[in-house]
Amino acid sequence: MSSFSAKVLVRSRKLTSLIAHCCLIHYLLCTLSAMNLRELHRHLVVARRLDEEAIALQRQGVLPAYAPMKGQEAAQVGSAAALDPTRDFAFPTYRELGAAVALGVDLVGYLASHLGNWHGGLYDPMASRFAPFNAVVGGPVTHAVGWAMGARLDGTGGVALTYFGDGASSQGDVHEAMNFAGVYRLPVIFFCQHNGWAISVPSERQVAGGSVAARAEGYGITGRRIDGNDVAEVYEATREAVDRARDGGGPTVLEAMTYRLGPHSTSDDPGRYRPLAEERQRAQDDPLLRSARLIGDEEFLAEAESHAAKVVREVREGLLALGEQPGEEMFSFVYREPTRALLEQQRRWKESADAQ
Amino acid sequence: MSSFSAKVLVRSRKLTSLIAHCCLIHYLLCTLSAMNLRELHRHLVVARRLDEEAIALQRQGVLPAYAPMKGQEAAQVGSAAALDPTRDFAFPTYRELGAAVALGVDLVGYLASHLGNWHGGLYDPMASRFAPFNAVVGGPVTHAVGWAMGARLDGTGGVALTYFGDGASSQGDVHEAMNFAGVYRLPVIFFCQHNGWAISVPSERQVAGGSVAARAEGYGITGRRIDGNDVAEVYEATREAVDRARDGGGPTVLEAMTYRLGPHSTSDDPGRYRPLAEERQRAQDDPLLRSARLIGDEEFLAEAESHAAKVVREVREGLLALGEQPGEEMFSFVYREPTRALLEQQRRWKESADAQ
Amino acid sequence: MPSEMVTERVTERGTEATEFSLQQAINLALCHACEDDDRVLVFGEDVGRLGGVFRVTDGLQAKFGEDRVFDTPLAESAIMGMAVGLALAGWRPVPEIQFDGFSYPALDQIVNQVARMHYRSRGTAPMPITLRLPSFGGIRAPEHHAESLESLFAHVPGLKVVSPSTPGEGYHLLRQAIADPDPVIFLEPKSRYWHREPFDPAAPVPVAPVGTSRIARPGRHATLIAWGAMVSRCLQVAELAAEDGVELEVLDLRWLKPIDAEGLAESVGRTRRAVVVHEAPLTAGLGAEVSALITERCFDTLRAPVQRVTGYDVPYPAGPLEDQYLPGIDRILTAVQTVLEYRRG
Amino acid sequence: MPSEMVTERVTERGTEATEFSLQQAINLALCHACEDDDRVLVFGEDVGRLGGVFRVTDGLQAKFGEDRVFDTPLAESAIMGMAVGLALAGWRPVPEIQFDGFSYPALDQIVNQVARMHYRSRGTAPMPITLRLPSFGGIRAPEHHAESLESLFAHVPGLKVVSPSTPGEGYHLLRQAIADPDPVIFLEPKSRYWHREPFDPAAPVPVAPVGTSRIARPGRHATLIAWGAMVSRCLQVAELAAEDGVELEVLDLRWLKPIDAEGLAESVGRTRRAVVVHEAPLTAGLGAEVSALITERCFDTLRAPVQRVTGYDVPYPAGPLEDQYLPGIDRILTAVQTVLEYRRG
Ligand SMILES: Cc1ncc(C[n+]2csc(CCOP(=O)(O)OP(=O)(O)O)c2C)c(N)n1
Ligand SMILES: Cc1ncc(C[n+]2csc(CCOP(=O)(O)OP(=O)(O)O)c2C)c(N)n1
Ligand SMILES: [Mg+2]
Ligand SMILES: [Mg+2]
Repeated sequence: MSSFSAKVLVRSRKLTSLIAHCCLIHYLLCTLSAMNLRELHRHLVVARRLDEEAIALQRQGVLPAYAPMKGQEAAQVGSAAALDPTRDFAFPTYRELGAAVALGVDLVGYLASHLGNWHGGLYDPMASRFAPFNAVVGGPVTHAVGWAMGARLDGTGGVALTYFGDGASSQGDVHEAMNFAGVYRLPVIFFCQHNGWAISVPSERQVAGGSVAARAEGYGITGRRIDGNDVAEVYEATREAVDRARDGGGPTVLEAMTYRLGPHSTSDDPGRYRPLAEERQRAQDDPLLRSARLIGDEEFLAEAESHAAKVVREVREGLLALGEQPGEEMFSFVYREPTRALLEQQRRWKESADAQ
Repeated sequence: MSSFSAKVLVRSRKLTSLIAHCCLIHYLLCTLSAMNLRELHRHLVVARRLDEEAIALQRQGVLPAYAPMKGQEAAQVGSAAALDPTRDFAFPTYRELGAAVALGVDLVGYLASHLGNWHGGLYDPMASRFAPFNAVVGGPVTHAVGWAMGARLDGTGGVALTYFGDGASSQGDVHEAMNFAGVYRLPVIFFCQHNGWAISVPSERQVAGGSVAARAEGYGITGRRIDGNDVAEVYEATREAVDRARDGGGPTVLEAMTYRLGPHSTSDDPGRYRPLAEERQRAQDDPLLRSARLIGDEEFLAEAESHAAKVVREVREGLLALGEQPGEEMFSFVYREPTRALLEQQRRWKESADAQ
Repeated sequence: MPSEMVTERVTERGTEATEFSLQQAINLALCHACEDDDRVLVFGEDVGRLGGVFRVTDGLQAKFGEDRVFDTPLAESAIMGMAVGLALAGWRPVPEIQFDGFSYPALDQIVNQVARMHYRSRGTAPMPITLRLPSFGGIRAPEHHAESLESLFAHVPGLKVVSPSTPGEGYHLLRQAIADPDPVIFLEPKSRYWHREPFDPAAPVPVAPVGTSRIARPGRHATLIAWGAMVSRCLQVAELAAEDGVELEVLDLRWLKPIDAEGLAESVGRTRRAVVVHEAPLTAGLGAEVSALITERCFDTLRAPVQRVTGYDVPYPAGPLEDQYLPGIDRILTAVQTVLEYRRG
Repeated sequence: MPSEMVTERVTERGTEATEFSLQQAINLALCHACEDDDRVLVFGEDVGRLGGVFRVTDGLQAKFGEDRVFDTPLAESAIMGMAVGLALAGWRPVPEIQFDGFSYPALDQIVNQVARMHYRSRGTAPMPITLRLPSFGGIRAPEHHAESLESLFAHVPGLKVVSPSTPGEGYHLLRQAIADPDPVIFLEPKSRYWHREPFDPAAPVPVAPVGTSRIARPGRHATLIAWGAMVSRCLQVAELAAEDGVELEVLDLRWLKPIDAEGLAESVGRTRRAVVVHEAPLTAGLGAEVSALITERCFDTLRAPVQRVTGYDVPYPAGPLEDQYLPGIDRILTAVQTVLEYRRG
């Protein structure tokens, strides 16, 4: 038995409910066949290196700003990898690079949002099964609920997964969404990355009671707190929730405990609100080191790094090659067909643009 | 021992937590001295008869519309009576006649809202410790949280109590309010009247998980479901929550299980969405009959009825005597001092009013 | 029998002109939209079993089932957020928010999500949502049940906004709104719900493009501009003025976004005088936009400054004060007199 | 050292004119308001320990303690709802919403509660809330961080709305807003936060009543009307025009509710030509109200229709497109040319 499947067994022992035990064999089979820790690790490394590159690009003045996700790679990669991109759909926030990597979203298109080319990014959200970059905290959570209802009406077996943070859990929309999902028993996963901070506010002064997963019970839905830095655990837990949702078992709240190792964004200075020692201490629980240790195959690990370096190079080149969006685009996507008034405004814009 | 204090003992045995047991003596003392089932019953009867009168007045065309609270008298009276009107503050919805009765709010002023004289009613909310009539479902819940913080900052020992329904529990604001109250551990009571219906939607299709009180745990705050048709239980539970809040023990969610015996409002026809049999069956658990049975003193009960009849007569006369509000009032309360533009609009309004 | 409104009417499809109230016409439009496009979904608070507090969705759940027509929990933000998700999943959502004043809790979803998702996604995400919103005053309702939000919605890029003034308009504009690929806010003048007019839903009508206004009554001395319930009030005013030989044109703006600037300029270009009437408060109301558009286009022909007859800058009042708040016939006539008698200083 | 901004400045109270940025001036106004009235409370997301994402509340928590200056959980509706409750308990809340675009989740509380509680309570409930809202664009921010909501707020009876254009204005208008007994929406032009100007907070200033505008630069050929960040842009335009002998008056509207209709009429009565400039989209923007007010009052003297130079009717764009979206110097100059060269047809 590989060290990874051994680990699965250990984790599985933690599951005490009857159902969990009955599903063990099934899970082991899934885990061993469909899933691959090595593949997850490759995603982790791409996410980490690309995140680092984005910070570098911001320092070099290429990106006006960036929201790093360092430390959250396992939570994002593990959850997104558990989705079936032929029928599921993910709803990201503004800090979901790792999920984009695992779902195979066009990464130049994803980072174009931080480049300031287009707010929603330049990737195709419908084809990517990855909703447009969303900067409203809590905003996309109800979308996932609606999408899940649509998928169920169509009988596609599709599952929606929505990302949100510990800070976002305070928003009314998150409650409304969980309640709707509970009432209709929809195939939706509320995936909270509890990374300890919402900008400067620690989750102790944000999340009354301390746990977002614990809220699930109040809606009669399954809630589970997981180790968000353990990519296998995240993957398994999400897989379990996806399977349950597909089978008509309703929604799940997953709370991945992790830590935002970097600043909130490149404009932020965490030194103003948290001790450097905390960051240093938390940095030791590095999701990449954990999966690397489990894999233990130095050759593979080196290969993963060089693969990531190649991706980073390509994405960097792609970003640098991106021109500015043509001004016409301001007008052409507002409606399916521009209105007469908008065409007139576009005409005037063109005149003044040409005059310069 | 009177039958009522015996009942208190019985109820008390239901309390299993250590704290509850320690408080028993204290409660019995409070209960026997400060509280009086007879007084509560008098409020119940006033509320019931006035509610009936309001429906009659609506049928007679005096009130344009009315939202009956028949069946919810015990929940409202029991909770409001547990407040200290010298330092606490209640935040009603649009269906809180019973609470207004128990708090001694000017009832003509309260019903003036249904009469269509003034949306917020004509009573003085600050002096009455009863916020203006609020028609936004869930709207006042966060106000109670802010008020509670203000009271704590002032060290008055004041407690805020906010009313809301099973339907309102779906609103994002209710979640935000509970989370804030939990984070700051504020002296506020979230008093849910779970009356089974939000207009035509039964609470099974409204409240995922079935219980609003169960949500409290997710915020790390005390939650308790109580028999909302038992005025003594409601009083005691609220008293307990008020005492805890005053002592710095933080917020409480109380879920009073009751039933809206009438239509949502006089414009509503419950026959369209619920069987008459359900109403009939639920009507048997009448909060007034329950307290009357406990009191058992026919003479007193008759006296309570004649007291209520007197109040009803006075309120009816008061309502009929109310003139229309002068048109100037449209302008004079918008700001503390009317703006120049508003004075100009008032002048024009006066011209056109006088011309007619 | 109200609970059979849809089934009753449905049998009439393609028969002959009957008297319809606005409420019935909208009910019928919803029914036909559901029949013609099985991606249409109708949902909101109390729209299912009850058929809506105004019975506008009456009978639809019985006819189309609980999947297509359903009640939601009491949360307006989630209603609109769910609409976004359903649209992304390829459905055509027709949510209702029960009353105008309760659209505020949903405004974040409406402005930050519904109105922008198509733009944000560079035209890839479909967003054919029609939000039905019983609107405006005039029925002595409680607080928050008589609000006019059109200027707010009209300010938001990505939204379209429309309000019908008659049963026939209600039917056709709602069908047009639901068929439209963009999000449309459909403001139903609730004070007109019960007003009946003959109307044949099967009669072929020339489809006016989105954003075109309608001359409800032609005239040549001045143009009254209105929408929703104020159209019939302006028609009354025109009737009265005609007795004095004053021929007022009544322009039913219908689409409040995009606004028919050309139609306004055409009418006022002829009449050279304009009065705009709305229920919303004066300041930053849509009357200001109408006034500015007209002035920008007809500065030379205008014989008097455009007059605005509107609600006052006060919260919508209760009871009998609502008649004093709303633009009354006298106030409109006074404004007409002002534009007719205006002489440049 | 930014973290000592308040303490540093506080020692200067009543000393002499120094260079202040708008961000510092507002910080100082908050500090003095907290000193002068111990019922003032400052709260919002990240305003405490961090001192706000723009450092506008920097140092306040250290100086006034965690009771007076505190962080809230991330929920805008509850922030405003809490403000209502605190006001009812006799406090003077000065909440911050972190960015313009995130005020939508709080709009229900702002419109249905904050703006109406005084009215609803027949003048008995005090509601002296000042909502600070970093606003407008120009800093290449992410989506929702560059919105202009003034026409929406100005439409709501019961609210007052103000936006400063300079550090000195920022200081005095915020102190006036906090002292005002009514709810005030205080729109801070974030693109001007770092612009420094000499200003002496202790210098005695004649207090202009709420609702009065300010002539930022006198002129006689046309009036440019603006607020917030657009005032400095209009001053640039006036500078350029002056080179060609065109003397433009720049009117800083400041109060967007109540609007200074008299001030507008006075200025345009003299110059006979007006251009209004704002960042918000054109349709139903506050420029329409300004245009209508001017036309209503100056119809006879106006030599050309009031021109509006505004954002387009599109969602606020990203990156370099923002310069194309915002009213630029050239677009404003073109409008000036239009009003100057206009000849009646
Ligand atoms: C509705 C809303 N309010 C405020 C903001 C500003 N803001 C952006 S991120 C953020 C903190 C979010 O914290 P959390 O949800 O924990 O996510 P994290 O940043 O930790 O990934 C805030 C306050 C926003 N984007 N949306
Ligand atoms: C925000 C909001 N949405 C919708 C309404 C319309 N409405 C009034 S009462 C009601 C049902 C409320 O149900 P519940 O909270 O259970 O209180 P109850 O009426 O049972 O007392 C609805 C939908 C409203 N007043 N406010
Ligand atoms: Mg976080
Ligand atoms: Mg209820």
